[in-house]
Amino acid sequence: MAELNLAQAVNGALGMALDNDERVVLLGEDIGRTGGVFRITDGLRDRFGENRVFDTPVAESGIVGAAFGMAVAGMRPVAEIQFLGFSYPAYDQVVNHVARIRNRTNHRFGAPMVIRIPFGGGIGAAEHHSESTEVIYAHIPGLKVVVPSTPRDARGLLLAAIEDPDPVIFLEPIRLYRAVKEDIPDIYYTVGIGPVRVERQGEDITLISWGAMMKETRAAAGVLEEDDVSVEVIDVRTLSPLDREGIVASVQKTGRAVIVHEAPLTAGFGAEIAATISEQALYSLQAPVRRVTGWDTVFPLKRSEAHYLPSVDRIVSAARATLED
Amino acid sequence: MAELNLAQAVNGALGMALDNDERVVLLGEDIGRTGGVFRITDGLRDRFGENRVFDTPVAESGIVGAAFGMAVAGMRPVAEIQFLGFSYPAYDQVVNHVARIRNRTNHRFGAPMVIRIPFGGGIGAAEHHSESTEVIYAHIPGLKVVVPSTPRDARGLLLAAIEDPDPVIFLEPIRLYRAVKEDIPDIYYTVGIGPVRVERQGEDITLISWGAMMKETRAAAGVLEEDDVSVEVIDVRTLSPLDREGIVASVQKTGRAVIVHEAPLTAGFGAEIAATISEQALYSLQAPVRRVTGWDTVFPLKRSEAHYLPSVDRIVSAARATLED
Amino acid sequence: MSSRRSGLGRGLEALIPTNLDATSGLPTRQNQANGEDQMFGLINPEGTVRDRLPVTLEEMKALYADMVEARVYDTKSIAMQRQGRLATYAPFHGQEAAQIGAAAALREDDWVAATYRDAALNWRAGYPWELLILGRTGDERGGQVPEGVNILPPSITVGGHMIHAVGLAWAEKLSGTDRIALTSFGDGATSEGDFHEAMNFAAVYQTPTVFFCQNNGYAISYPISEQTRSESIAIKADAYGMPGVRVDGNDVVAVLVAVREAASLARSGGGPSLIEAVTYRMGPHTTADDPTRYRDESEGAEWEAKDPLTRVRNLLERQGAWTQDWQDELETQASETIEKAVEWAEAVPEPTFEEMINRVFAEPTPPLLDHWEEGRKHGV
Amino acid sequence: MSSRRSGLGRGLEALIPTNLDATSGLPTRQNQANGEDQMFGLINPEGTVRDRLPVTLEEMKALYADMVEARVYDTKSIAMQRQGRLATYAPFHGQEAAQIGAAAALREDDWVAATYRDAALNWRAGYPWELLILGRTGDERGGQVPEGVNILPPSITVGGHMIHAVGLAWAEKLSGTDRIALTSFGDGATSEGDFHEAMNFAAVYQTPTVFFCQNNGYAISYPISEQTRSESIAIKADAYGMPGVRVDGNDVVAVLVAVREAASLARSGGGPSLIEAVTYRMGPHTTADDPTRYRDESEGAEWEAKDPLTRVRNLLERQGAWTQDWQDELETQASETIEKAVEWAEAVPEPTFEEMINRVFAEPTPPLLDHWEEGRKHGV
Ligand SMILES: Cc1ncc(C[n+]2csc(CCOP(=O)(O)OP(=O)(O)O)c2C)c(N)n1
Ligand SMILES: Cc1ncc(C[n+]2csc(CCOP(=O)(O)OP(=O)(O)O)c2C)c(N)n1
Ligand SMILES: [Mg+2]
Ligand SMILES: [Mg+2]
Repeated sequence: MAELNLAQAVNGALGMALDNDERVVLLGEDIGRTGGVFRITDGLRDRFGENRVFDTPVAESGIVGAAFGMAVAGMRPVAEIQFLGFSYPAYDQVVNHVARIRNRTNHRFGAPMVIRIPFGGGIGAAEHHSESTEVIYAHIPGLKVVVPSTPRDARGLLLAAIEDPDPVIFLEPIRLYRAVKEDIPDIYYTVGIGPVRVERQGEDITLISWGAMMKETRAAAGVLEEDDVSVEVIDVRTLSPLDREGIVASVQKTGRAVIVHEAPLTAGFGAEIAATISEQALYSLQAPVRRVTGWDTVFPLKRSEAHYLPSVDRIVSAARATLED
Repeated sequence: MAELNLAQAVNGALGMALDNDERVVLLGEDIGRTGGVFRITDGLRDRFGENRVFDTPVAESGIVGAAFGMAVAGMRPVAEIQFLGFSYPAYDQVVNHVARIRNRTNHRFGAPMVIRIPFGGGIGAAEHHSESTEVIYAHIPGLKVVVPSTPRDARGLLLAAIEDPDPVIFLEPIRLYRAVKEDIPDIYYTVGIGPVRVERQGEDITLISWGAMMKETRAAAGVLEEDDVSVEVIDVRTLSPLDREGIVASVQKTGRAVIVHEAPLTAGFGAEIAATISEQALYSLQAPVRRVTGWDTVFPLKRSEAHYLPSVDRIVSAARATLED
Repeated sequence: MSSRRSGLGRGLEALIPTNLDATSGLPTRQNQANGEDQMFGLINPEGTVRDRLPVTLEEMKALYADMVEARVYDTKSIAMQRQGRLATYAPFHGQEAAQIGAAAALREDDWVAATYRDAALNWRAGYPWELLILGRTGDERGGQVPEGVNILPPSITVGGHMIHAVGLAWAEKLSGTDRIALTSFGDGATSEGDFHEAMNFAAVYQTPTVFFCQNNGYAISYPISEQTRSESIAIKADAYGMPGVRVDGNDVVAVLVAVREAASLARSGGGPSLIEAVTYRMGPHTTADDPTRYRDESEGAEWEAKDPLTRVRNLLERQGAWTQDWQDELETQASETIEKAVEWAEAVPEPTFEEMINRVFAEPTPPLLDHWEEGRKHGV
Repeated sequence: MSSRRSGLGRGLEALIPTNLDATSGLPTRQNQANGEDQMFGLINPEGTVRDRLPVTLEEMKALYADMVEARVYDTKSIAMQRQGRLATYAPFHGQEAAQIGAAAALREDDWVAATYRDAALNWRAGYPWELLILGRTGDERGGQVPEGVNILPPSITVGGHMIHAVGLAWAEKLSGTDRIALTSFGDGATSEGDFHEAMNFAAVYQTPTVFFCQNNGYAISYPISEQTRSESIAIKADAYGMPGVRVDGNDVVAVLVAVREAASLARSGGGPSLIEAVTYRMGPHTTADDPTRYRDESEGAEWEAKDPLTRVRNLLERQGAWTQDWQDELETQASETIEKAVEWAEAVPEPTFEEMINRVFAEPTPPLLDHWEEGRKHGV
């Protein structure tokens, strides 16, 4: 066991993958010499050399498209895009090619690749550095979308993603990179892509979230427990394929649910979860499913960040209203 | 009045806008000499000249980015992207620039522009020519997303979009371009962006759709009415800003809703509507809100299209199940 | 299935024409003007030769036979589309030399990433007619090339596939093989940002990639004269520090030589290069297009005089190596081949709902299994 | 607010240096090599001149004063970032000549679309320090330039903003004004596909756009030697059929002359051009970066000897036009200006939730009004 934060867990996983499978290569802007803007690939170029860890030109479409070609040829590229807001130039490659080659060739070729992308706000960053547009990937058939919120999951899910025969968008919550440490096995292990993680069991209400907002969601659960509310907390972890069963089972038990995410409300991924619950657990529902989310505004700059980010207070209020309904 | 199909209604609207406002210019691939692959801009270059209607290089990011610059400088560009599946190379320009300039400059600059995009399947087209990824735009703050399904709405909403001080993604259902004719006023008129259109009033169930699937939805309503079910049919028309009030009011009345769209189920825009209903009309609901949608598969080629597209039969079954619940 | 990959381009004793660059082995390019004189060519439109041809007569005949077969396929495809048996079709009439010449320069196991218009190129590189046709009926199984054939399905997006050939080649380089990747694309594709990123990545990482551009004068209706103000497409290679050459795209031997040299440069660690094959799309953009809306018919007549088949036929005839009988035989054989391929494709059972669900991922995920259940309930 | 747009670059009686091209008026470019000799320059690093300078002594002094003010801003910004008063800051130390020279060549009403590193350029073109600083505190209102100032907020995305300057210029051309647009970007940005599309559109439509690239040697940690294999960035202009020139980016007069000529070419209907200003980023990429991870300190020392301020100071001193007193005065004044601007920015009231809701669209939509209600309930 080792006490690691999320950044270290990911760094370790990348090192293990490079060690374990010579088909694995890393590519991305500034990931080599500097170890990336978040230092997630720190030391890997020194350890594995220039032919495993590539610095690339500033060209996201090129990074993803080249990684795609490598994957089709049998390698296992792990591409880094510096921030989710800079993944859009590569959106065409991801949607029209990466997600489709297996369908297009009826399994003759696949794209076993991972695109790692730091995402989310809360660090007062410049414009475009705080996006939570996970839904634009979760909607696309042929992609898996994974969002760890703990060091343990980060390592296990990343190694599972690298092993996966299909492409995985791997979203890393910036705000959690160095927020907490956790004792995790310092070995190669995988965590299955798909199942939600029930982080805390409860009877009265289910709080559902993923990524960095797990922090506020946990805190809200803590506040509610102080009032003797029994809270079930679910970390979705995998947005696609969505573990509908896991979510529905919990809400069938508690009868109440609040979904929390950082992305804007309208057509955020929370809508899918709320829709699923109302389709599959309507008769268990004792109150409307509430969503506590970012507003339908552009993610603001530092001075307005607090206006935007869903607060523990907003989650607690929504949960209380749900409990009272 | 004139009997026009949707393609003609749009063509007429573009001509009127060019006539009406000299700041309006059109640009896009093949829209000049050939009048576009769907002939929607037919005759406009001849009528208004090469300095109002521009053929462009095959470069979607360039088209949108250049239109954006023109809009910031005070023009009213209307860009055409040939198919929704080819809009992805411009996704970065749309999300990071077009949608944000007003926010970024606190109203000093805006982007009064329209991006017209044919979308949807059902014509046995080649890969990428049948996409319904409207949600990737509807989720983005700062964009309006409009989807007409009738000639009358097409003209009025397009003229409203061109007048709008903010950017509008205008999605034109390919399958409906020449499907039906309608008597519409052959003059300049606008239809407000926002409100849903209640196409048919009813008491027992609300069917909600937009774009080309309105055709199957109407047909399903017809089938149901034969069984003496009183069906309310809503054409959402504007996905963003979403007229939640209009939808909720209908479902509060009928207590039952089925949402129909061509896009894949997971995180499709139907999820937002279902989530909204379950948040705001839960206590009126007498049955789960069902979604009849495309599957979470890549939109297939011609021979498998029938396996993919939501059929009248699937809509009717879902409505019956909803009525029986 | 009739995958055709004969001897040409391999083990060929190259009689290097005089106007090749000493260092790269590639034809030289003069930057001055856009005229055809600045193009590398060996066979004149009339069928006379400018230089010694680095192919034997037998090879020449094989190239010709391939072009004939390709043209037969093209003609039949248009007819079939009219009968509603094929989805929209993009004819390559006029571009046979470019496509057959380029493919003939490749090795059997090289990668190819080409476009919707490149049926002849793909076929000559190993993509069976049967599967090309199956794809054009609107069936994903047309993209499932046999094991050992390293060709991606024809790219429908313009521009996106060039960088794939960079990644493919890069992987081969890293794996230590001497396999290369060729990407074929149109003049229009060079306007996309992805062209730029692909060219740059290839040059930066010195991947063994051949960029093969068929400049056929148009991106649908938009003429090359308006698409760019550069002197040529070949000159764009300078922006990436890679060799760029212009070749007469209607001269099958010139194309073969240029691509072969580019391929061997790539194969031997010399990195990528760009070849612009100047040609003309004689037909419409696709069967849905009406070219009279944007170009003069006189243009076509001019290019008719430069027909890629006729010039080789004239050349062969002058050598006593072409007869009308042989021509008839070639055409009959080609017709039969294509007809058999069509029959094969049309006999393929209808694709099922299950297959559609099953090919999204290596294993269907729970949401897809739910769909499968639901679809079956509704008899999909 | 102290928007600075003095006389330089306007009504200037240009003493055209001898190495300008007769047709375009632009400095000529030799394609042969990447060496500095192939760059257009007027003032040597030591402050001696290579040619007659097309500026008066007063203008020279004004350029110098602007560079001093910019450097003071830069130094203070770094300090303020350390104190937590500014968000991450991207220093331009070493690039003052490029930025001041380029901006000085513009007309007051020209459009500018530049980057996060271009504070000096933006300021000199009319963007008040106050608003630049307000932006760097993390406040969207910093992007609200005064009416009449046609400058877009500093672009944070790399590459996306160049095409905006094409659209802006295109609109002006269609409207019949003689306003031009200048876009400033880094070497790294030339790798993005959007660079290619912007250059191509500008050339195709002959928009009055000046592409101004500050090649400062790095895209964060990635050196220009690896970013591309082309001989220079200037040569990339050939791929678009537009003029491209390399200029000593640390020579304020050379930059001024080159950009002025490009601007007047554009203004008079001659279309776009590309200027590569070769310079060096003396500081880190941003205040969050540690350059020792990827470059040798000796490199910085070499460039220190080519400092853009020092050479002008030496030149002025030799002409008896520089004194330590004047220097002190400039620095004191600049300090005061910047400090006042900082005070102004820091006195701007906190932005409100309502403002955030209100600036998404011209009018808030119903969903936003719902948010407003809900937010107020929770005391946002
Ligand atoms: C990204 C993208 N944009 C637009 C289209 C529509 N489209 C199909 S072919 C074509 C023109 C391509 O011209 P060129 O590259 O010269 O190839 P050619 O058809 O002449 O062989 C266009 C614009 C597309 N398929 N993909
Ligand atoms: C689309 C995009 N990708 C990546 C980034 C992250 N990023 C910020 S600056 C930078 C390097 C840019 O280098 P250059 O263009 O040379 O400008 P410089 O910083 O040297 O002035 C990168 C990669 C970004 N801002 N936008
Ligand atoms: Mg073409
Ligand atoms: Mg740089």
